[in-house]
Order: sequence, then structure tokens, then C-alpha cells
Amino acid sequence: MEHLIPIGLNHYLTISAFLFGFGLFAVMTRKNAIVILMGVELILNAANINFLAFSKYNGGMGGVMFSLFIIVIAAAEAAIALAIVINIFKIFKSVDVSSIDTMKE
Amino acid sequence: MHSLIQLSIVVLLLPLLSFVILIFFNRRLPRRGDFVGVGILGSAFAISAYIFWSVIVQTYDPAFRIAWDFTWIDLGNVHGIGPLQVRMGIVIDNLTAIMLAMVTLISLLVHLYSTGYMAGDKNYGRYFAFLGIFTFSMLGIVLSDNLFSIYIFWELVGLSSYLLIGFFFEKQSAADAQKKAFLVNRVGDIGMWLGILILYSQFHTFSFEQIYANLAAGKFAMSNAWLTAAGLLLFMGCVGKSAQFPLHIWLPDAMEGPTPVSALIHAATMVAAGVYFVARIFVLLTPDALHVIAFIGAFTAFMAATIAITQNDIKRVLAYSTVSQLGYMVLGLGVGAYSAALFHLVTHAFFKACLFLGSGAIIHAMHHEQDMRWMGGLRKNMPWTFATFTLATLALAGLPLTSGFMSKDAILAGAIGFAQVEGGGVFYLIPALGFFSAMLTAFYMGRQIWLVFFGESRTHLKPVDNHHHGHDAHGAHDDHHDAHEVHEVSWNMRAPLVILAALSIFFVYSPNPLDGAEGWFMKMIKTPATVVGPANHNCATTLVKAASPLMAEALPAVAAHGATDSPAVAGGEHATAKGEHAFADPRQAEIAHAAHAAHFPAIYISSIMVLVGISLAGVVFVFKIIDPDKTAQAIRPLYLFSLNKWYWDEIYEATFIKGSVVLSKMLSWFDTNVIDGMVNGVAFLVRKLAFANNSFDKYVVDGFVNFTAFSVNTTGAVLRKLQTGKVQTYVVMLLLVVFGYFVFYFTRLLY
Amino acid sequence: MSNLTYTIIFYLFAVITLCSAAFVVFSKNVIYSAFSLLFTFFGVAALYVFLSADFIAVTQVVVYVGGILVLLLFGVMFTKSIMNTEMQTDVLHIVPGTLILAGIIGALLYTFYTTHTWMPSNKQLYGSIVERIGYETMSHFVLPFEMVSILLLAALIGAAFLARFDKPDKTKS
Amino acid sequence: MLSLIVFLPIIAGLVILAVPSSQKQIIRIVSLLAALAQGVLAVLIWRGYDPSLPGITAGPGGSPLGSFQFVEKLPWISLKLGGLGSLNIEYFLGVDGISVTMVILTALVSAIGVLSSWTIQKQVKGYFILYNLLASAMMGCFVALDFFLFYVFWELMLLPMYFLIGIWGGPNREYAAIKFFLYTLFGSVFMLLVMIGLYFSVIDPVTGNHTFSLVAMANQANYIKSAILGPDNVMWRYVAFSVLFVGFAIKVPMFPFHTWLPDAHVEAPTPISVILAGVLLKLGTYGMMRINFPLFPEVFHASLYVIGIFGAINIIYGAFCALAQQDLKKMVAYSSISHMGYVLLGLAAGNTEGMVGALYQMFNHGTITAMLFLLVGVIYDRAHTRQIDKFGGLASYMPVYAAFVTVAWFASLGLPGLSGFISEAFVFVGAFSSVTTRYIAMVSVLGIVFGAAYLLWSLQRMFLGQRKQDAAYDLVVGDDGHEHIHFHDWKGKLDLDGRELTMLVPLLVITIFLGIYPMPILGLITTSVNKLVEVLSPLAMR
Repeated sequence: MEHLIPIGLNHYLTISAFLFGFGLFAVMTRKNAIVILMGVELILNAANINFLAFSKYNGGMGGVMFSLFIIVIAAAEAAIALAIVINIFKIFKSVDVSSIDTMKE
Repeated sequence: MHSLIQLSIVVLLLPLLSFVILIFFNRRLPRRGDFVGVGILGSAFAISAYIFWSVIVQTYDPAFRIAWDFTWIDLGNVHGIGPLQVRMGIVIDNLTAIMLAMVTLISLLVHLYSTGYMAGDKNYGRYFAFLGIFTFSMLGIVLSDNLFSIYIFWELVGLSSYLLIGFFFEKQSAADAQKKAFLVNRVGDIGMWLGILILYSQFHTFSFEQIYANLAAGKFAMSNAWLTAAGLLLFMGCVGKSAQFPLHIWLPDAMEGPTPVSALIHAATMVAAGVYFVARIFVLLTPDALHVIAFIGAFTAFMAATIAITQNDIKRVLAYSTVSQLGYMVLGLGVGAYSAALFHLVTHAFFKACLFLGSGAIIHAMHHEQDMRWMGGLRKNMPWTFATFTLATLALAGLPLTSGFMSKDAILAGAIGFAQVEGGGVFYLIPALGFFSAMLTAFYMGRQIWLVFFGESRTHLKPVDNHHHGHDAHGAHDDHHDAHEVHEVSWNMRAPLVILAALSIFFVYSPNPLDGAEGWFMKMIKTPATVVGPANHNCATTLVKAASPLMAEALPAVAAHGATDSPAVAGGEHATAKGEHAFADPRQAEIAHAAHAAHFPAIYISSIMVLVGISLAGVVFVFKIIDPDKTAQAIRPLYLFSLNKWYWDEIYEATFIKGSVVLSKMLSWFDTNVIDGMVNGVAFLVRKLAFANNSFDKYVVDGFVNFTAFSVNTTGAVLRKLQTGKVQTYVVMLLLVVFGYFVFYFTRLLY
Repeated sequence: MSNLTYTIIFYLFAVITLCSAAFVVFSKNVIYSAFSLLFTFFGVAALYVFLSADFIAVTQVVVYVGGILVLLLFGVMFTKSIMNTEMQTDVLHIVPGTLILAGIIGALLYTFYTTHTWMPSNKQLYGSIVERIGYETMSHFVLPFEMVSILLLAALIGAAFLARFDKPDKTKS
Repeated sequence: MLSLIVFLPIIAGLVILAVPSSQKQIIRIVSLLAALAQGVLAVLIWRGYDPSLPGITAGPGGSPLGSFQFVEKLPWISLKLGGLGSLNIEYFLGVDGISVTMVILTALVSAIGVLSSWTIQKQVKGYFILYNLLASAMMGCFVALDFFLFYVFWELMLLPMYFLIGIWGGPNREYAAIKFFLYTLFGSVFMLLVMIGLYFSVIDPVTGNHTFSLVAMANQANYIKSAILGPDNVMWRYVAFSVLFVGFAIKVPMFPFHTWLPDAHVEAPTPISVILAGVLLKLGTYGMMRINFPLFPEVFHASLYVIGIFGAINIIYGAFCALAQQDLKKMVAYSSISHMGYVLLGLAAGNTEGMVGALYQMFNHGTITAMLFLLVGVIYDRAHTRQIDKFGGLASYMPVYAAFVTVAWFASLGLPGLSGFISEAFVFVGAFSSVTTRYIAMVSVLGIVFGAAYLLWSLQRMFLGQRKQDAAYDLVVGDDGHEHIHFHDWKGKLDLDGRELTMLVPLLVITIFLGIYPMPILGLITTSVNKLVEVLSPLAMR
């Protein structure tokens, strides 16, 4: 267990990597728009973790401040995205993104 | 300037004046101006006679020679040569004086005669103009002192003969004949011209005097063969003008011209120009060239004589007889019998002119009937003509007491001497042909005399169709044609006959009827010393060099002949004994010596041959012991061969004329189809190329654009399958690429 | 608090975060996903605390759990209830997705672990940094702060505008 | 003086431009006056010319202009080309013995041509404007001593010629005009290239700049050794000589570039044929003498044999082709080819006799062939056909015409006493004296016979004998009981009328006079030709 003891940068980065991967996977594979949004939140969180981790281990405040802004923006994003999803739903009667292929034309 | 030169210039220009006056003003003058022509020629003859008198009678010097020249063309200071000029000039020596007198006399007589013969022709004035320019050209040849002016007048003689032969140009045959004469002469002329060029290219001068001086000094830089070639090429001019084989074919056809013209140019003067020219260039002829000349002369003499036997046209017989006699002259020059050849030239000119004018009189009297088969019995109707014609015939046949006898004998003696000196063998062919031709001459002239003047008139035997055909061309004479009365011609035609016949008798030329060498002519005209120097000539020119190889060969021959002295001594003796022939060339000396020795054998043989010929004619035509028609049938191939003039016309027609025409057609075809075809082909190709370029533009360049569009389209069609419209698919792709980049990046890291 | 305790707590939250995140992704039920996301957010917030960013962690809980997640849940409910369909989602691109997931995670991890220049410096953040955040917000980052505020306002207004109910004929036109 | 003689016709053309096109007679008279004035100027130049000065080039030590006379030299175009240096083109006119002969010929033939154009009825105004332009350009070519100026005149000549054939020509005129145009243009393109190459190879010794002056170019000392056409660049000099030669040979025209000539002649109206044969062909050989040979003397020496062979081919081939022609004008055209072959042969001789002969032949061919074409035009006007077989026995009915034809024909075949003979004789004398061309000359002599053959044959078929059955005219019995002939739709005089005599008599007199006493022309040219031969001789080369 000794090598586990010092919790370092890499631990956080690993977690963030996994989070990012899961988020990405959700964005790629899920048909439901809301789950995709969730994946996006996961990705943002992964980024936040990284920012904060680097901030901590470098002693700067930039990462902290950035994570703060990211959270704000994530909130705004979530609001807008949900509004869009609802609009999509209103138009296509579905939140299944695989059925939304008007870009094909 | 010597007064004789001035006079000779006047003589030269007078006929030209006659030409100019008559060609422009003949229609405005009374009698179409014939008196102008006759008068001018009369004065020209008077002056010529004065020159003759001064030179031959008063001076009486074999070496007489005066010359004058002027700069005609100045080429300035020529690079590499220095000042260069083309000079024209006049030379008068004995030969010139004699020729001058002869030409003007015959021309005067022909003018006079023509006033009767041509009377009533619609182009009467023009006829005298042409006679004028002809006389002018001929006098130019006689007086020239250089090759260039001789060539100029030579061609002018060709022109005037063209104009005169084709005087009745409305007749197709006359038009053909004039063209033929000019072209055949031109063929000879280009040879002559090349000969002139060879000499000029060496010495940059045309003057005889300077060329001979340079040659004698051995300045001829080219090989000896070139000199022989130069001589032979110059001789080619003579072959053309003097109607030697193989260019003899124009002369018989030239009988299409008016008969006085035939007398003037085709018997007495123009054809003599060739012989005269060879005499002028005699000194530069190499022995090789002389051999060729001798053989050509002998062959021509023989061939023409055989043809003359069977001809029916009175003028054609005379024409071939002329060719034959010209062959004698050329033969004479070839064998080195220089004086004899020129002697024959003069004697022949007079008696042949007489014969032609006589035949003209007959034709005139017979209303333009020329075929001897339909004549006969004219002796009683035309006594003057008969007498003169017979006298001239005897001269032509070479019976003793005539001029022709002396000159022909001298030539044949020279031929025998030549054959002896040259070592016999094939060279004896030359005298043999000469003698045989003499017999033939006597035969056909006897036939002609008999057919024309003896027996009964055969006019009524003539087929009618032929009769009318023969007259169409002479519409002017048609009116008095129905009357078939034959009577003597008027005085202006008779007088020339008498004068010319008188000049055919021996005493004009020599006191001794058997030896022309005793006469003034042979004494005044000497064989000139050859200038073909030792530098380029294998025959020595001086007595000192007598031991050259050829002399060594010649010695045994002379020895075999019985000459005891060495040839050089013989020549020297000969010269001293006679006090005249101072030969520089031992070969010439030898020939002269041998010829002198052969004088009497030649007389005997030729007299015998002439008698044989005349008796043969008598046997055949007078006593009818041999029927000529049956004989002709018996030897039909030979007869036809002779009648058709050895088929020379046909041969030339088939080869040169057809050949030229066919070649010209081919080249013209080549020009229009191949050369022009190539040009048009190139144009066509360029146009095709333009089309191809257009197609290229259309299909390749445009096609490339279209292909790009097509391929983009196709690719798009393929790729649009990827465009699902689903954002997630795009994300997957994006990430695949990102992943791919990772893979790439890490592999880079690994290596 | 000993290092061992600290470590155990860290791993606990790490596992919570990752497992819930995995559940969010792999669950077929949207509702479950949404609730599972709650745990993820909490776990992340805990990790923030470990990273000396307690203020951020609080913000995370307030914004994400209190705002975004509610919003999401509301969206889920809103759409599903109307459609009356099952609350399950299909998946697509499962194979490339998995490959990319594995590849990207592997690549990232590989990068992290092979990059040695990320060694933490001596100057680390310790303790609460709320004061420093306030200080930074009002000094260096005042302009981004203001922009983010405006952005947030615009986003909220926009969202409201987008999400409002239009009449059917209007949407068609 | 020279500017005046060059631009006088253009001035006349401008005057004509102001004349309304209905005033045909005024237009003709203005042209005639210009041509006569040109003739007077030509005579003045002839009288004022000093035949003792050679010209050709400027020798060392002499005036930089050489011994040219009537020189006019002005800067014309001077362009700074940056790195390429500057472009200096001069308006440089002058005459020496070679060009003064041609100037006289051009003035003479131009005047004859105007008279001959009197019968042109179609678009008289345009015709005479183009005609005057052509006359100017031809004259300019002969007096230009700046290569660029020469080229300008050379090209300027093409355009009016193209239109004169293409508009006023026979039935196939467009084809002939385009053929003429393309052929000549083909030649001049190369000339342009060589000209530019020469410009950059030659330094004017006075100014030190590059120059187009032919006087400077003719002096080998003025070449930059290593320049593109400098003495060291042997291969390019050969190439340049060859292409330049081809350019001029097309104009001559030399076999195998000759096929434009028969077509152009057959289609061109009579006056244009006269100009074409009388002057234009001379430009080719003049260009050779003025430009091609003196600029590349060593190449000239190396190619004597080739030029000679082409000359011989021209002579004999032209004669044979003429023999086969049925169209009289085509026959005369081919005879031109044959006669220009003599010029080439004379040039190939490379010595004074040959060159004098060639130049004199150029002059004589100009007068004689002009006469031939005029005579062809006379019969064509009357009978509207030129087929030789459609005539026969004309000599009986048109005696004056027949006399003129006979003299012209004999002049053409080189009869002594007429000028053509002397030039041909000198050509042969020269060619035979030169060792290089001796055998060529021996072959070419055949041309004399064939020349006589086709001319006499045509003379016989057209003028001698009787009227043919299918002749182009009728036989009628006149009031006086004599037979006459009558051409369909010919209202004029049967035999030559006054205008035709006015054209023909001067030419005839010149032909005869120069045949008897050639020094008036030969005296002008000998000094220059001697100088030219010296410039061309191997000794003069480095």
C-alpha cells in the first residue's frame, strides 16, 4: 500500500481521463440527447479536475479561476442545451438524435 | 583606227540599217522597200570588194592581220584578278576579207534574186528586213576578234535563221522547222558556250589573240583533257550550225523557208559559219579533238550522201548534199587540211548557192512544185537555168576544171596524208568514206540533173490531192497556177545564177585546174601554228622537241610510207621548198607533207569515183539498164533506211523530244502534286493539328475539367454515404482521426 | 488526519465518481443516469476539496447538483412524460465508440505517466483559497468575470426564449 | 531625296484617300503622277550617284556610314530596356551600287504598273491606295540600311499584296493570297529572330551601343566575339544563315519553296503580276546580297555549293515545269522561277562575274518579265483565256502584238542583243570560273535549251500556223475583203492600243539598249559588287 500513499497529480489526471472518456463515450454512442448532455457535463468536470489539479500542484490561481468560469459556462450551456433539446423535441417529436438527420440534405 | 577597220564597221552596220529601216517602214516605202535592201547590200558588197582588193590583191601577204577593239563592259578592279574588262573588237585578215566578200556577194545576189522570187508575198518587206539582220549577224561572226562576240552573232544567226525558215509561218511544217532549227542550234550553242567558259575561266578573256598567247605560254592550268574538251565543245557549236552529225537534222527541214533563204543561209553562209568558227579556233584543237572532228566530218559526209540518193524533193537533195559537203569541210579541218577545208567552204558557197537559186528558179517556174518525180524536160524551157545548174552540179560532183574539184581534191589528199601520218588502220576510213561519198555525190547529182532537165515532162503524173495541198500555203501564187507553161525566169533571178556559175570555174581560184594549191586562195590562207603548248600537250610544238613520244610513234609510219627524212626535216624542207608553210608543229608539217605527196593519188581516185558515180547515174536513169524502182524494191530495207534519213528524226522524236515532254509532264505533276502537295499537306496538317488541338481542348483539357468534376461527383456520391446527417457519426469520425493522430504521434515517439 | 486515511478517503471518492460516471454512461435508463450523475457530481466535488478548492467544490454542488442536474431531470421528465415512451436509450457506434474510449483513455494515461515534467512544484496550494479567489476575481479576472456574468444572463434569457412554447402554426412557419 | 522617293506614293495614297471614290480618273492620274515623280527622282538619283564609291560596308578608317550615298540617318526609336540595355533603331536610308539599280527598277516597274492598272474597274480607290502603299514599301526595302527598318518595310509590303491578290485577283484568289501571305510570313518570322540575335551581337563602333545598322553588321570587326551570333558561336551562325536564307529564298522563290508563285501569278491581276515578278522576287535575292551574305561571309563560303545546286535545280526544274504548262501565265511564272535560278547560280559563284551577272539578271528579269506579264495581260483582256491551245495563227492578225511577244520571248530566252543574254552569260561565266560551281554551271547550261524550248513552243502554238478549230476568237471577213479575227466582247482595238504601247515600248527599248550597251547599269554596280566580293572573300575573313 505504500506506493498508494502519496496522492499525486497523476491520480487526479487518471480520474479525469476516465471521466473524460466516459463523457466522450456518452456523446458518441447515446441516442438520447439528454444523456449526451450528461456526457458533456462529465467532460466538463473532467476538465475542471485537471485545471484544479494542475493549479494545486503548481500553486497558481489561474486553474482555480478557470474552473470557476467553466462551471458558470457549464450552467449556461446546460440551460441553452436543454432549451434546444426541448425545441428539437417540439419539432421532431423525439429526442433521439439518430433520427435527426436533416443535415444530410 | 585603220581605214579598213572603219570600212568593215560600215559593212557590218549597213545590213543592220537595212533591217531597221525595213522592219519599221516597209509598208510606207514604194515596192515595200526592196530597193533599200538591195541598194544597201550593194554598197556593202562594194565596200567589201574594196577590202578584198586591198587585202588580197594589193597586200598579198599571208600574215596580213589588223585588229581593233574597244571596252564593252568594264568590270572594274575585280578582287583577286585586277582590272577586268570585256572587250569587243574587229579583226581583219585574209580569211576575213575573203569571207566578207563572199557573204556580201551572195547576200547581194540573194537579195536581187528575191526581188523576183518573192514578188507578191504579203510580207515582202519584212522578208528583206530579215535578210538584212541575217547578213548583219553573219558579218558579225566573220569580223569578230573574240569568242564572246562570235557567240553573240552566232546566236543572232540562229535568230535570223529562225525568222527566215519560219517566214511562211502559217504553214505548220514551217513553224515546226523554225523551232527545230533554233533548238537544235541551241544544243550546239550550249556546247560552244561551255567551251568558251572553259577558256575564259582560265584566262579571264574572250579574245582569240590573248587566249592563244596564254595557251602558247602554257598558262592553261587544267588538265589536257579539259583542253581537248574545250576544243570539242567549241566544235559542238559548229556541229549545230554546220549541221554535222548528230545535230544535222534541222537543215533538211529548214528547206521550208523560201528557196533564196535556203541558198543564203543553208548553203552558203550560215552553215559555213560553223566551219569558219572551227578554222578560227583551229589552233587550240588538240590532236584528240581533231580526230573526233575528222571522224564526225567523214561520217556526216557519208551519211548525208546516202540519204541524198533517195530523196525526191529537189531541195532536200540539195540540203543533204550540203550536209555532206559540210562534212567534207569538217573532215578537212579535222585532218589538218586547213586551207583546203576553207577553200572548199568558199567554192561550195558559190556553187551551192547557184544550185539552190537554180532550184528556186525551177520551183518558181514549176509553180512551187518541188518533187523531182513530177518534173522533167526542163532543159528546153529553161536553158539559162539548165546551163548554170549543170555547171554548178559538175562543181559539186567534183569534175575537173571546176572549183569543187580543186577543193575537194585538196581535202581528200589531206585525208590520205592524215591517215598515213596517224598510222593507218582505222584512220584510212576517213579518206575511204570521203571517196565513197564523192561517188555518191556524183550519182545523186546526176540523178537530179536527169530527172529535172531531161526526158519528158511528168507534171501530169502527179496525184491531184497532193497537188492542191502543196499550194494552199502560197495563196498569192494561186492565180496563175492553172497555166502549166514553164518558162525561163526573169533577169533579176537569172543574173545571180550566171554570176555564181561563173564563180564555180577553176580559173577564179587557181591557174592550174588540177592543183588549187597554186591558186591565190591556198596561198593566202595558211595553216596557223598550233598554240597547244608542250606544257599540256603531248605533241611538241617546236622542232627542238621533235623527239617527243608521239613523234617516236609516228616515225615508223612515215618510214613505212617511204619518207627517208626525219619528219621534222621533212616539214622544214617542205616549208623552205615552197617558201610558205612554216609549220611550227611537226605533226602539221608531216600531214601537209604527206598530203602533198598524196595529191595525185587523190586526184586519180576521186576522178575515178566521180566518173563511176556519174556513169552509175547514167546507167540507172538515162539508159535505164537498171530500173531504179525495181532496185529499190530489191534492197527495200536499205532504200527505206535512206529515204527516211536513217530514221534520225524518229529516233530523236522518240528519245529527246518525247523524253523532254514526258519529263516535263512528270516534273509538272511532281510540282503540283508533290511539292505543292507537300505545301498543301503541311497546310492540311496544320489545319488538322488545329482541329486536333481543338479536340484536345474539347476532350482532354475540357475533359480533364469534366473528369475532375466527375471524380469529385463520384467521390462525393461515395462520401455522401458517410454523411449520415447524424452529429454523432461525425464526432466518431473526428475522434477516429484524432485517434489516428495519436497513433501516428506515438509511433513517431517510439522510433 | 493521517495520510492513510486521506488516501483511503480519496480512493473512496474516486471510485464513487468513476463508478457513478460509468453508470451514467452505460445505464439504459435515462432517469437512472440522471440520478447517478448526482453521485458523480458529489464525488467530483469531494475531489475538489482534496485539491484545496473548497469554494469550487461548494460551487460545484450548488451549480451542478442544484442547478444543472435539476434542469436535466426536469428535461428528462418533461420530454418523457409527453412522449410516453420508455425511459431507455439506444446506443449506436458501440464498437468504434468503445475503441475510441479505450484508445483515448489509454493514450491520455500513457501521456500522463510518461510525461515527467509535470512533477509538482514546491509551491502548492494549501488550505482555503476563498479569499484569494475573491481577490483574483476582482483584480486579474474582473473582465472575464463580467463577461461570464453577461454570458450567463444571455444564456438564461436565450434558454427561456428557446424553450418557450410556441403555437403550432407559428413553429411551422 | 530617298525619303521622298520612298514616301511619295504614300503621300499620293493619302491624297487619293481624300478624293471621292467616284472620281476614278482623278485617282488614276494622281497615282500616275506620283509614279512619274518617283521615276524622275529615280533618274535624279541615278544621275547623282557616284559609281566609284563601293558602299556595302564601312571599312576600317573610313566614314562610319561607309561610302553609301544619299544617306539619311535619324534616331527613330530609342528604348531603355533595363537589364537588356537599350533598343536603338534608326531611320537609316542610303544607296550603293546594289540598291541604286533596284531603286531604278522599282520606279520603272511601279510606273508601268500604274499604267497597267488603268483597266481596273473594281473599287478603284481602294486599289490605288493599296498599290501606292505597296510601291512605297518596295522602295523602302531597297533603300533601308537599318535592319529593323528593312523588316518594317518588308512586312509592310505583305499586307497590300495580300489584299491586291485577294480582292482583285482571279477565281481562286483567296487561296493564292493566303498561300502567298503564309509563305512569306513564314520566312519573315525567322528573319525577325535572326535580326534580334544580330542586334545583340553587333556593336556600333561609333556609339558603342548595339545597333541594327546593316553597315555596321556587314563589318565582321563589329561583332562581339562571344555573342549569340558572334564569330565564336559557329553553330548559331550557321543556323542563322540558313534560316535567313530560307526566309529570302521563299521570296526568290527557290525550289522547293516556289509553289506560291505560280498560284499567285495566275490569280493576280496583270499589274500585280508585273510588280510581283518585276520587283518583289528581286527582294529575295537583294536581301541575300545585302543582308544574308555580307553578314555571314564564312557561312556563305561554306554553302556556295548548296546555293549553286538550288540555283541549278531552279533553272532546269522551272524550265521543265514551264514546258508542261497549258496556261500561258503559269508558263511565264515558271519561267520566272527558272530565271531567278540564274540569279542564285550567279550568287553562288561568289566572284565578280557571277555577282554582276546575278544583279544584272535581277534588273533584266524585272524589265523582261514585266513585259511578258503585260503581254499575257493583253491577250487575256481580249480573249478572257490564257490557254495556249486556244490560240493559233495570231501573228497574221495581230502583227504588232506578235512582234512584241517575239522580242519579249527572245529576250526571256536570252538572245544576244537583248539584255537578258548578258546577265545570263555573266552568270555562267562566273559560275564556271568558280571551281565550286563549275560542274553545276555545266549542268545548268541545259536550261538555255529548255528555256528556248518552252518559249518557242508556246510561240509556235499561239502565233504561228493557222487558227485552231476551238480557238478563243472568230474569223471574220472585213470590209476590205481580208480576213480578221474577232474576240467576243472586246470592244477595243484588236492590236495593241496606245496605252499598251506606252507601257511596252519603254521596256522594249530598255531591253534592247541594255542588251547592246549594258554599261549604264553595269557601271553602277561593278564597284559595289567588287567590294561585296572582297567582303565575302575568304581573305577578308578573320
